[in-house]
Amino acid sequence: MQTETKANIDQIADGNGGRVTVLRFSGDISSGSHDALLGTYTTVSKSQPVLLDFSKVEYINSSGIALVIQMLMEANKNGQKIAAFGLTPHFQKVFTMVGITKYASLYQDEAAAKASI
Amino acid sequence: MQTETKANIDQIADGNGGRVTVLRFSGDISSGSHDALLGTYTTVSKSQPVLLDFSKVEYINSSGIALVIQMLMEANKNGQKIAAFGLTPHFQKVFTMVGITKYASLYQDEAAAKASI
Amino acid sequence: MVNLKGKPVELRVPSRMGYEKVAMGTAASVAKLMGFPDARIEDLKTAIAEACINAIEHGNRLNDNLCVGVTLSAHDDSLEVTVLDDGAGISKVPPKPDIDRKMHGEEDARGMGMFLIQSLVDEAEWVKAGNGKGSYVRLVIRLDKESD
Amino acid sequence: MVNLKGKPVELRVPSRMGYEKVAMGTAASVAKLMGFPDARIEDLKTAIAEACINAIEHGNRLNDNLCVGVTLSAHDDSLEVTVLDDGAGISKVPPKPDIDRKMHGEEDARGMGMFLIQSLVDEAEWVKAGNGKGSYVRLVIRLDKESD
Ligand SMILES: Nc1ncnc2c1ncn2[C@@H]1O[C@H](COP(=O)(O)OP(=O)(O)O)[C@@H](O)[C@H]1O
Ligand SMILES: Nc1ncnc2c1ncn2[C@@H]1O[C@H](COP(=O)(O)OP(=O)(O)O)[C@@H](O)[C@H]1O
Repeated sequence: MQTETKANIDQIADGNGGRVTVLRFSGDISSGSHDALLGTYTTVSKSQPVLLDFSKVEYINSSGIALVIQMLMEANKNGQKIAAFGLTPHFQKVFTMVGITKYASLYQDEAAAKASI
Repeated sequence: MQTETKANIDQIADGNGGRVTVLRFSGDISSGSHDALLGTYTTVSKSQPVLLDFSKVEYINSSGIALVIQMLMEANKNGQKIAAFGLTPHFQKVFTMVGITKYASLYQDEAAAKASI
Repeated sequence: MVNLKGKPVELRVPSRMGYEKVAMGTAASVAKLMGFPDARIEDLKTAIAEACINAIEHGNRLNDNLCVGVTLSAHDDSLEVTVLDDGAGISKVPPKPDIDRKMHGEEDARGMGMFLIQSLVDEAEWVKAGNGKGSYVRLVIRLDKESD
Repeated sequence: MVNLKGKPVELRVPSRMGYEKVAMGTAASVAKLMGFPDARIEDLKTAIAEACINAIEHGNRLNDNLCVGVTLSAHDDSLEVTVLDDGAGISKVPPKPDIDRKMHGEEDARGMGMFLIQSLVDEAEWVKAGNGKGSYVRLVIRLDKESD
């Protein structure tokens, strides 16, 4: 009964001649999202920054947030910069409560996230 | 536990030198909407057309539709033209099912409704 | 999507006007989980609201010591809903509302709830109280059926 | 707004992941009826989702022959929620999650549900099974309390 998580991988220009990977999620971010989050992350280049796009995500629970943390752990090990955008004000608050903002900044939209990277 | 119905009365130009009354509803259109619908209707000029604005209405049930029908009965007696706009596709379908469209046309938005009057 | 069958979702709300919206919210969530398209969820919400209003008003006569019961059973290709009250139920479905008769005062402006229920869902059946059970209306909305 | 008190709203959902969304939908509808601001309804939805997920996963161990029970009692100035399962319950609330320990693999990445529940509502109390009753968590969210 869990809604599938979809993940699309985009490559965008960072505006300074570099490239940025954008992981665009849709559906739910929950315990069923292991492959969509961690599986997808293993396939992306570790040499350029990653943006997580949550703007099409309808539902996030704490098991899903745990998967986001595991992704941040991997990125941390690789010394890779990650930022997120498109979270609703409510989930910005929730992400802040659990401390994720210490390891990934949250931005309103893609433009703001890209500018920060 | 029913949400209040609010009704605002606007006067707009019909674009041909005439005036049109716009009754703008918000909240619920239900059995508790008697005064907001029929009470408000008694106060408006019977010599100019009336537009019913449902764009801010969140919930409509069959008792509320019955009050709309009673308003149309009054207008019919007064030979007054009434049209409605701002209904969701679902409630356009529901209004059509009960036959209201025989006595009041439904339009997408205010501009279309005004142009028709 | 995984196996949808299993125990039904059960809801009980007090017999007070407005609480039909809680049934709408619950039903919409179940239908969304089952993958119904948005337009069909709107149909279901209106049908359930009308069924609950009737149970609150006619069945339980606004006595808020009585509850209206709603069950939502997810089948493979349909959602089955029952709305239960403690009244005697109805023997027959009233005639289709006639807008011309309403507009000329020959018929009550009200009396459109059961017609809407029947028009919006794929099956609607009213069952009178019996065997110590209350009266209920049983609705079925099919997953394949496109909203029109 | 009229008298909100009276019988609680009662919901039962099967112990299957995803059904927490039905509880979210029901709770959101009750809170909206009571006049809670949207941000506070979001808080309540997340808290109830986490409570239901725990009841489904830890309490009822994903046995979908068991139901999770939710009651929603509207008081004058608050909404009281209980989420009930058939498990043994918990003796004490786990420590606050530590993001640094999580990031360094010294603590499970999971284990944030109860912390979120406590952070998002005004009162949260876990009660262990006893007297033939199941375990439950009782949440209170107050009407005056602004979301921050
Ligand atoms: N649950 C019920 N219990 C008893 N009588 C009912 C019930 N539902 C409907 N009825 C009867 O059927 C009639 C028609 O219902 P409906 O079409 O919904 O219109 P309305 O409720 O506006 O009268 C009601 O007036 C009532 O007499
Ligand atoms: N309803 C419950 N019944 C039994 N144990 C529970 C229940 N809720 C929580 N727990 C216990 O408390 C722990 C912490 O729960 P929580 O903070 O929600 O994180 P998580 O569910 O991700 O482990 C769970 O791992 C479980 O051992």
